[in-house]
Amino acid sequence: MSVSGAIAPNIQLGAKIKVEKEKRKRLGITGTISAVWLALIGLSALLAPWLPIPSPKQAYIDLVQPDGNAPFSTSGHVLGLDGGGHDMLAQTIHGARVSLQIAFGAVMFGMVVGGFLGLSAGFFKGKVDRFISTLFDIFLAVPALILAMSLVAFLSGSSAQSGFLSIERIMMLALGIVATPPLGRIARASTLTWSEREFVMAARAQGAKNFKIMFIEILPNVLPAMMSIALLSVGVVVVAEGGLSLLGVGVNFTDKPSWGNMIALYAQTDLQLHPWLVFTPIIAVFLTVLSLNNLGDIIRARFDAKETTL
Amino acid sequence: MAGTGTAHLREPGETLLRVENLVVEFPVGRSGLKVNAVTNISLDVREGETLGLVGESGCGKSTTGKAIMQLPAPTSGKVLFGEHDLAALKGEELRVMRPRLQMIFQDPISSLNPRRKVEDIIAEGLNIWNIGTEAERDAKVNELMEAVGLDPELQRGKRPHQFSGGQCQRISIARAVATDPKLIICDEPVSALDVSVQAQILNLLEDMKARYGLTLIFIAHDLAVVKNVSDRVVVMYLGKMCEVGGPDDLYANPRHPYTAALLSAIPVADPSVKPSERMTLGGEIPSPVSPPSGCRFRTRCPRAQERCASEEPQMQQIAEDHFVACHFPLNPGETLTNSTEAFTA
Amino acid sequence: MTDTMAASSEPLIALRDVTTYFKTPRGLVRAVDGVSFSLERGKTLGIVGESGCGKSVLSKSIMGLLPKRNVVRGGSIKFEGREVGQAGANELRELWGNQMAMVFQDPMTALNPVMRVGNQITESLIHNLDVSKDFAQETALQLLTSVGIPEPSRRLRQYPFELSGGMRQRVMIAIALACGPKLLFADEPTTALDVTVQAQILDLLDAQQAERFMAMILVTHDLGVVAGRADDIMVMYAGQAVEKAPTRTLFAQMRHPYTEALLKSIPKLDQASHTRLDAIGGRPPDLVHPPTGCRFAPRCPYAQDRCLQEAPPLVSHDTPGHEFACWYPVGTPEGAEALAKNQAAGIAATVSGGN
Amino acid sequence: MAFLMRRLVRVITVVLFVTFFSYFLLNLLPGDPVDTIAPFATKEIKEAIRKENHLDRAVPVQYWFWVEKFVQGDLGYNYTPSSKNPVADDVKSHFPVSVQLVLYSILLTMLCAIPLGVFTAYAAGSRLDRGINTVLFGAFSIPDFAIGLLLAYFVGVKLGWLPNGGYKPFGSGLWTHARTMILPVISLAIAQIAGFTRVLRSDMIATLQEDFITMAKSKGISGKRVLWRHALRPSSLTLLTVAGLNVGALIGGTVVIEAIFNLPGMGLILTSAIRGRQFIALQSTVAIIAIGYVLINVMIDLLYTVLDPRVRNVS
Repeated sequence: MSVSGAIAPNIQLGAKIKVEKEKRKRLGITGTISAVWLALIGLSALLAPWLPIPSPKQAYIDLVQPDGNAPFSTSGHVLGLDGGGHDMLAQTIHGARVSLQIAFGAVMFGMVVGGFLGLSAGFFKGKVDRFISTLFDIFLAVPALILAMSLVAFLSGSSAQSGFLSIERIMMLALGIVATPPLGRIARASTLTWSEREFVMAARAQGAKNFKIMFIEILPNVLPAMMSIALLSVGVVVVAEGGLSLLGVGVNFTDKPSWGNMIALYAQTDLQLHPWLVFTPIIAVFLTVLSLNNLGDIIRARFDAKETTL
Repeated sequence: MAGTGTAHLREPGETLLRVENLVVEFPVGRSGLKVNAVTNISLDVREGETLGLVGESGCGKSTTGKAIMQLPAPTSGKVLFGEHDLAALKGEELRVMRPRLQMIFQDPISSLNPRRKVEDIIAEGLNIWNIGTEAERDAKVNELMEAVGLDPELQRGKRPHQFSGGQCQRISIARAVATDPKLIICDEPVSALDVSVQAQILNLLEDMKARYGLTLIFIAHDLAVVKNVSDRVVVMYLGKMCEVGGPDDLYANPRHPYTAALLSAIPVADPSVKPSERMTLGGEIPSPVSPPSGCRFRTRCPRAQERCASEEPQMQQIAEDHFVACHFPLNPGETLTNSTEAFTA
Repeated sequence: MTDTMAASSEPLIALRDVTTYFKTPRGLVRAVDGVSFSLERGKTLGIVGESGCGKSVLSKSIMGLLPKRNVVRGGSIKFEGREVGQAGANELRELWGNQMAMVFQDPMTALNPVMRVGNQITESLIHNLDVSKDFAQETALQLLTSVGIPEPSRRLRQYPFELSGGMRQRVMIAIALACGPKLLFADEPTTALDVTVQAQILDLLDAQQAERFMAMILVTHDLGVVAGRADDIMVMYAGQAVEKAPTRTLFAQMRHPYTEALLKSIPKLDQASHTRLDAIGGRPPDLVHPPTGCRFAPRCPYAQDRCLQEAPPLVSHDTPGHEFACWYPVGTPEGAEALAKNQAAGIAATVSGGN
Repeated sequence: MAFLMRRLVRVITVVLFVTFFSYFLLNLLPGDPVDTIAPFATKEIKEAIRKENHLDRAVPVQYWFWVEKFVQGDLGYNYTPSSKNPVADDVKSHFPVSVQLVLYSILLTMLCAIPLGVFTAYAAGSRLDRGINTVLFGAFSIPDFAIGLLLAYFVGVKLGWLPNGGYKPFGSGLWTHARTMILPVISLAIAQIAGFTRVLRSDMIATLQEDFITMAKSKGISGKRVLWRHALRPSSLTLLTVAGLNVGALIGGTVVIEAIFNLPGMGLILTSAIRGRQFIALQSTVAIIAIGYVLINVMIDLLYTVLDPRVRNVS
């Protein structure tokens, strides 16, 4: 999967399957495992500096063989060391910190901006809708990863001197901008169907103001659809960060490890001899994306987010 | 039918609501064509009266109801409510009028917000207008729930999906009554319900009307239902009025061919009435994008003459409190003969 | 379906104790729970009931059109003497189209939106009767003409969305009639239509039935629709038949309190306006846990203790062919006594109040 | 057809907006754009570059000149300390590689996803369906580059069956060409197959519950005909919408996969333009990709109108 397109296929999954999938009250086994994994990885990322793990910059160079081979598992280094003697567990956890920070930041940005724009477009229709939809179309006319790449390039170019934005913030902003149109379109489509409902007319007949109708009546109904897509988008951004790193755009490994730049670096240097180094961050990405997709599916099934057919 | 005119309107002083020459048009995509949903409808309601609006789908009855509510505002025409012309009001001026007119919708599911509790739904108007203290509002919600036959203790905190269709309509009625409106527009409030529940809701509406001193506009496609609740009935066809009158006279002696055809098409729960012997109207309702000239019913009317195509019939009085817009109205007691000529006309 | 006529010929279709249950997470939904009837060629059976009473499920169940998963079917269905109650799709496919056919409720959803009307009519001809394309085309044209569609040759090339609701329903009837079925199920064929169009469609069904000497099962919620058109009527409530009789008998001497209540709760044209309606209180039971006794008892103005404990069987009493399932039937001394007793006790079940 | 014309007009406006917007961004960069493009160059060369790209004019004028050149096939230059290469030359040689990659992937996706989707919908709820679904759900969650790296390691390095990098054109023999394309195409297609199958499956399941399917069955036609003639076409409409949105993902994926398998495609031009801060080259390349992307979407719209008669007449 990769950037925005991946959002689309999942939209309908499970949504219409009513044969056996009655609304599940609880998460189920897979849902629980997903939630546990996300909690685990999220918490360790959040608490990384205080966890009893070595700093990712710490190089146990004496443990690395003269031929550049690092032992896979040594006491105290559960996931082994890389060629530079860095502890892989520490790398992965600190990598999660960077990758997840970017992903959540970007999706938050997309949710807020896209949600607001989509809600406005779907609610006011007419000119407002045409303007906002065209804006979305413009951003959607460039494949997401390429848009992200160009945005990162422009943004890092413009903040090169000022240093106002760190590379993580730039990534967050760039990927956030990329995530905005798809989330906005979901919000718009969902708002369009919900504002057709008669309770909206009833609220208006009661004398409710637009603001109240938008945020009290419609938003709570639109949110579940957006939430499930947002969860998918977090996964998509995690993957996008990886993809950008592989293209040489993004956070620098020597500054801070991220899942993306770990994959990119080890894929270049260690794929043939120490594939485990490549697979460790890949597995982390995979499990995280899998869990996010699974939870997204569960939310969607529960709220029957059929109206998000775009 | 398909006629215009205001002959049937009563003195302005007598009525609570007076609608004059209401027109509602919608554009068809960007083609420049327009749907003539409602063309020159005039009607009025006295205080405490129930006005029935009846017709088949596409006759503009619901659109008329919504246009009175200014949801959305009509293309042209006057909606006089008290001394205000609602159609001329904008923004805040219109908004303050809102609590005095309310609406009950057809679809019990769609008309309640699934994510809100029943108590919040009913209290919405009270909260918006800040009526009373919190305790008073609470008490009002309890009172309303009891009035519509719901148990406030058990059901206040539930959400709409936990209720049946009939119960949802009860909630809608409670919500509509909450702000003490003068007028309630009921837009097909029972057509989504089963017959046994339909009777419950119709009885409830009568009770509520008496209890809260309401005036109703009752929109439905079911003639028998409309007759049951109304003091005056307007029959509509393709965006125009056909016939206006008191229900007993209008149903006993329909003067407009369309009303007669409509009445004869209703299946009667009596095996001795043979359906084959009754008059069946041919064809279907023409497109409201290009309605027929003159009388809009002429393409299906067994009595249509050349004059019907060229000249639009005006609303004229034909008996006491009985008005018809037709060049060749039926005589009292006269029945329509089955004619297939109109089918192809 | 009546005993008097059974002697003349073998029934076209005979059901005995047919059940259809749906497995859901909440439990087994007893949508159809023990229905029996038989029907001869050329006759019309009206099945009447409110939504959720199992009337629509019944016709799909007889046709074998329900999905296999999570559906439990029981009882015997004999079509021309052949047992098809448990037949699989392959066996039923021989019957579908040329023996029995169905007209669905909503012509909007029952026609394939992306297929031309003509192809939808001809395909069953081509695949069931193995006729040539040209012949099928010619037959389709005749069918459209016979169901009263103007400009039939143009309509053949159109898509369903280009037709009005009434036209779509006519097309659906043409499809159902294409292979000359012996039995036609019409499942609420006019519910989605306007009254004036409804009358046209019902007349059309009547005419076609007479012309082809078909048997027809007309499913509806409206007693008025079947009153003038069905030979026999079966009233269903909560998955069961509560009363069954020749049409005239049923209307002349209603025995089951539900049938009576159903008729009385409908506003009538000849009543003066503001006539208070006799509403049935409450609502239909949950079919996962139906009441133990008579299923209508909790809402019935005649109900006594016995009704709550013991389910009455559907049997004929004084009039042959008139069956009903009630301990205290309407219009009998027992019934009148039970009603009087309840009224005296102030248990008026026909209230307009809360459900 | 009017619908399509409107669509086309909209597409052109959108592309113009996109390019203008990116041009505008370029000018928002602090400092002299020429310094960014060619920091190594002498004053004279910088002036020449400025003239060549009309960077001394107002932004809209610059943009107009760029559009004028672009439609004539002049995509600007890549400036290096030693030379300046026309971007158009690179595009000419690299474009076919990316197009092949995208086309093969779409082909493979459709070949696998349609039968799989129809089958799993038909057998919905069965053990086999659930098994396939679980595998697909997993496959859907693996990033395309991860599949690429896994394949490169296991098939390319461990087994040594196929080259784990490099490109041979079609002209050098079918098998030689295919050997270099198999792994990249599979890497791109797996997630697409998973996504499409699941969309088609859930849509088919929904369609199979529609009245018109029951109606078709009740006509007595064969189950196969019901499935393929009646259910597939209405179900494939969502698939098309999704396909349109997914082309973007596919193109993005192509760029990454090209980097992993060392394929000389558009991705290579893009990355080198970004690394070398060649903003004009970047602008042109992005414009080409956007146009390609948007054109594919127009084609999908066209297909949509073929499959769904309702769209044709609703104007």
